[in-house]
Amino acid sequence: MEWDWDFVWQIMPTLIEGVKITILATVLGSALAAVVGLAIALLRRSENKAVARSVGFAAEFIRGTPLLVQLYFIFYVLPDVGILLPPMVAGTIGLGLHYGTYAAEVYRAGIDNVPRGQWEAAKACNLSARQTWTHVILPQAIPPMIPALANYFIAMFKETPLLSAITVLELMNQAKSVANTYYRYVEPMTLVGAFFLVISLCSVVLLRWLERRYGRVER
Amino acid sequence: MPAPIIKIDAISKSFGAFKVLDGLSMQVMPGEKLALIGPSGSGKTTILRILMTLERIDAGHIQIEGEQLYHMERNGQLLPADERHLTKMRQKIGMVFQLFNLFPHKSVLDNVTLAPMLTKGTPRAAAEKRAFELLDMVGMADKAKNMPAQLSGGQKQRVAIARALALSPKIMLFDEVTSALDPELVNEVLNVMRRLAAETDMTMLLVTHEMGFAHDFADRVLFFDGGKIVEEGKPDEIFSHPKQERTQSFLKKIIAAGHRV
Amino acid sequence: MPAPIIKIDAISKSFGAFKVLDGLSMQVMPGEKLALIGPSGSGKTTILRILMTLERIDAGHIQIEGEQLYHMERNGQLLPADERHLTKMRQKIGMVFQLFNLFPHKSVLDNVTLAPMLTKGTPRAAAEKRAFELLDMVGMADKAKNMPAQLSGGQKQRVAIARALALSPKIMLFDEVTSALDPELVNEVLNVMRRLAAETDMTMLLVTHEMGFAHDFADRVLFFDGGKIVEEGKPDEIFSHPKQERTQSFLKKIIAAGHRV
Amino acid sequence: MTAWAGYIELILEGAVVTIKLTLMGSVLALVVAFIAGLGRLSRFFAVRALATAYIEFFRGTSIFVQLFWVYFVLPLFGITLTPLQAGVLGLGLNVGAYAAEVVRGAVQSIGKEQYEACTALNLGRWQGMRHVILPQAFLVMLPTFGNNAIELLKATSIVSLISLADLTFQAQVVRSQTGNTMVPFTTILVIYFALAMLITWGIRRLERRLSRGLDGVRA
Amino acid sequence: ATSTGLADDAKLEQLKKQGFARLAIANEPPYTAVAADGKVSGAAPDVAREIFKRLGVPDVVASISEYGAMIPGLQAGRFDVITAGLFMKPERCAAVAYSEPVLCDAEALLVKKGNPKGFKSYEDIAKDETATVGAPGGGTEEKLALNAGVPRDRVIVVPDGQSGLKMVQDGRIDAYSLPVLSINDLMKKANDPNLEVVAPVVGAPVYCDGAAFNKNDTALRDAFDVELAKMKESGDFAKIIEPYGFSAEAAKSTTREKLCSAK
Ligand SMILES: Nc1ncnc2c1ncn2[C@@H]1O[C@H](COP(=O)(O)OP(=O)(O)OP(=O)(O)O)[C@@H](O)[C@H]1O
Ligand SMILES: Nc1ncnc2c1ncn2[C@@H]1O[C@H](COP(=O)(O)OP(=O)(O)OP(=O)(O)O)[C@@H](O)[C@H]1O
Ligand SMILES: [Mg+2]
Ligand SMILES: [Mg+2]
Repeated sequence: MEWDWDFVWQIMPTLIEGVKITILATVLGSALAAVVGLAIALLRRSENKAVARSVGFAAEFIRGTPLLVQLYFIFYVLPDVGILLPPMVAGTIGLGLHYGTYAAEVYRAGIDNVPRGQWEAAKACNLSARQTWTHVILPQAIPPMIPALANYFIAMFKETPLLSAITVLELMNQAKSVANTYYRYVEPMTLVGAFFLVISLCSVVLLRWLERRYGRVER
Repeated sequence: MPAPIIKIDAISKSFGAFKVLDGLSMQVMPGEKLALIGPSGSGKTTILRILMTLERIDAGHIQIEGEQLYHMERNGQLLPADERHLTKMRQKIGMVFQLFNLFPHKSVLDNVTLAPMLTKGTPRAAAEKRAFELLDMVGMADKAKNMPAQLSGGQKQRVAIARALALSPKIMLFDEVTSALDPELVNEVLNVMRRLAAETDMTMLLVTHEMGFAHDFADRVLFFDGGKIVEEGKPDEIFSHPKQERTQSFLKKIIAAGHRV
Repeated sequence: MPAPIIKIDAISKSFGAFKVLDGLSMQVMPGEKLALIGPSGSGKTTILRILMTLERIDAGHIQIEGEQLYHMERNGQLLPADERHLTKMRQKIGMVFQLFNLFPHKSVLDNVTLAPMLTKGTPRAAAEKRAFELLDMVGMADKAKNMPAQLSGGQKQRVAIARALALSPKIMLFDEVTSALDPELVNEVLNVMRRLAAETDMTMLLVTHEMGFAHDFADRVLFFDGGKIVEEGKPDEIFSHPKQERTQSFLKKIIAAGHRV
Repeated sequence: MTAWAGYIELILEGAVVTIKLTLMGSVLALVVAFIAGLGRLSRFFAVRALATAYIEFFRGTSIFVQLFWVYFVLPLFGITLTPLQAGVLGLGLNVGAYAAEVVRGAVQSIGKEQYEACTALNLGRWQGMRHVILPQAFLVMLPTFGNNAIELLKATSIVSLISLADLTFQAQVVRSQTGNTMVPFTTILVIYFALAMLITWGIRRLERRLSRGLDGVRA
Repeated sequence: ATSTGLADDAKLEQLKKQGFARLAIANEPPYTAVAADGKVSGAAPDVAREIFKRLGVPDVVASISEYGAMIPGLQAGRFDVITAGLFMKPERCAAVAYSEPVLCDAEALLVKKGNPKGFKSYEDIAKDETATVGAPGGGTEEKLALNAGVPRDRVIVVPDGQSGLKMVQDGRIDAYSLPVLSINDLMKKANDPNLEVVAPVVGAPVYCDGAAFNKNDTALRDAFDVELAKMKESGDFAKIIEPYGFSAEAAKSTTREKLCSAK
């Protein structure tokens, strides 16, 4: 089966439509994950043991089970209890929740990595809990997290093909539909791989930059 | 005789199964300069951390200027202190740490102004004016715009002292403030502290392994071992004529290791 | 007069743009005990690390027992040393580090036997026998089965000394072997080293801030500043009658900081 | 009314396939991770370049594309693998690329002073690596390896793409035969989570065993 | 075709020797089905099993595949034959070697009770600018809808029958299109009084599937055809497929040649 360049040019516009959806899903999913992650990280530190435990267990559960199955659940099972989400919304929620549990770990590590001496110095300076968080802890905790978060968002990008299971017309789904129409798999699938590789390689450059910019706090 | 500024009454503190302090009592007079010495693990740091409310006590009472530190009097009853009470009490106390604990993301000046501005609502201009005075006193005014990472250890520690002073506490706690410094940098910090001791009537508690400095600095020396005060007295007495055998052997070891008394 | 065991000839070393050593020359006689003192950053550690081949030199030559360290003679030409040549030369040199650098996943005994077994093919039984002798000498034989994490700093350092001795080097390098220790633990290590110095004819180079110990230990003291030898001589001369002003001011600072000379 | 017993059996068969894939994939990933991870630290440019290319390629393209390629495109070059082989190869190489970075990071995390102690004791490069660095680095790797294994477990859910009858696939079958979505998907979510917990537990035990008496090795 | 003929004979020999043939099936009753015990049934695999038995290949093993992955899998040598209700159409005839017709069926639409939007044909869906229709990706129905002028973004690719049914129930799509018998089977299982079947879809041709072989295996296909013809003759064919609801007469009344040249 040889490579057909004419075919490549013919299907390119369709695939680019898919790329747009893929990127949109990644951006929305990342934004949601960043928020969900912070919420989980803070709730797990809650004084209320019951809240901390159940949030912890839920996060572990989501992290320990496949995103694909979760997407099926959100899309096909939730309507039984009256929650009907459009595909893109269901997909964003799935990605956001799943990667939110990863982001929570990043937040946790970032907060834990602020040395104990900083909490103590804040106390010796008589800062309140709120002031300690906003002026001392978070400004030190967040910059080193940025590369790790970015890393997960790139991983999320590569998992967007799962959204095809819930009828989102992202890149992989477009490629499949093209392939099914013309019975040629090699070109569309190779192009999908190439798209992912190109975007990933670009994001590696971005990551390196983020690491240089934020990776290290000088103490 | 004036009332003691710090009154520690039979306090106990355990870490897990290990009892660090067991019914310790002591008093400190206003303006007194106190040195706490003793072998590693004897509980010196723990006492300072308890006074700074970085650790809670298991039993006993502490009064600062006659007011309970870990308890609140409400309708004649002693209740455990809440955060508001602690915040009020902490205004009287400042602490300088062995590892400086400067805020690495803030400039030297911001390190010093942060707490007055946030906790006392001091306007920026006033806070900065006072900060420059303090930085000047510790010889760091010219580095006000630097970040902590650009300072040497001795310089960091001097900034940390200025930061603690900015809140004008009545009591200052110093925990081995020179032991993380290169030998040549030790003196610049000790000089600042000598001056501080001479010029203010602040009450100061100092934990140190620098016996020579403890000698010059302190009005009174407490020798700790195993969470207990084994011996106390004027520096001359303790360093030249220790009565207890444990004090003698400790001082001998320290001297053998090359420290001057 | 015997030939020097170490002959350093006009070596230079830079880190980036910063020139630490600039044409330094010095010689050490077999069996000599040499103390290197001087302010922080003067290049003392760097010299030891160069001798241990942990850093490369930029220019100059070093001979150990008349053999080039960083160069190989091939057909009358001096070529840069390859890994095999360095391996051969390193057999003559051992080093003890400031932070011990024990292997944390190996027991005390295994730390000492590892290198002889791997590099010399010593059978386990023989290696362990020798290890016990050495551990006995540093007073650690009863802890042979312990893991390093279960030891105090002073004990770790004594094991590290035994480990370095296990390869029977002709030259031992010690870099501030007590400066990471609690003051009370310093002496147990210094005692081991005093005994070592008295009992063997090994050549020893010692970097230290413990002036008192340097005085007792060394046959000759080198005072470094800015990567140069500013003054050298017998310990009594250097410590009691330093000729150079820089030496005087350095010693004065050290004494002021509480170190005994 | 429905023959649930039979369907449960079907799902358990799927679980066996999932477990097989996870185990074999993990073994392959582990081997590849050490080869590529250490290769990336090699003195030789060619080895480094090869290892880097492998790692970046497999991390850069999506696992979907990789599986698809192994299964549908490799046969066109005359290499036909059974679905199980293709699944193991795809998953193992993909997760192996991530784990290789873990190996590299762990080896690099071992302090410079340990390397210097090796030099001072005149150990050769490989001797030092084998007896001093790797045993310490392995402990650092273990927890992340556990996470990688869970990622691999979750990734098996997409092998249905290449007609492997794993858990997710069997759940789909049950769903289309019974018309019930909730029951099969809930069942497999629980099974996936139990498997993930099993991995976590196993790694913890191993970690505890290996780090006995070693406190303070890991930062 | 002498040389390929030789190669093909070799293919049948090879199947006999290994004792089984590999089928690609879908998961779409009654065309193909997987029972609770994991046993493969359904009209298409049953016919194939019987014919292979007669050809001397005692068993078949089936792997379930997405429609879209079947033809690439066949080309990649993953399966020996597709028996999945993959309808014959000229483009497909160019991609694979079909047997004579086996299962024939018309198209149907699954809609909400009372057919609120009044769909009778794919054109009706095209005309209603808010209407969406679901269909299997790469299936006949997807193409019919697109050809009838339904824009791409209103043809939702649905992974499987149950998902399609669910999406109609949940109001995510207005209609779901599959062959009549498949829809009926879904309806039977769902047993949902709020749904209704529109069958057959007006203007959509009756399609027939055949067993699809690799283009290189025409001799195997020819051997398959011989046995198929015999079974159609003897009535064994009807005995297998009619219990599933398919009409043997429909399959007999047309030919591959006709179906592959239809436009
Ligand atoms: N957070 C803690 N958890 C458990 N044990 C602790 C903790 N803090 C201190 N300890 C233990 O309490 C004892 C007293 O500690 P403390 O730090 O007060 O001693 P110290 O006199 O300051 O010693 P040093 O001179 O080494 O600083 C020690 O044995 C120490 O191990
Ligand atoms: N790896 C390195 N990279 C850059 N600069 C270095 C490095 N190692 C040492 N230096 C610099 O070289 C100079 C000499 O360092 P060296 O460690 O030899 O000093 P030293 O005399 O041992 O000081 P100290 O008493 O503090 O140990 C210092 O200014 C140091 O900052
Ligand atoms: Mg202490
Ligand atoms: Mg040094």
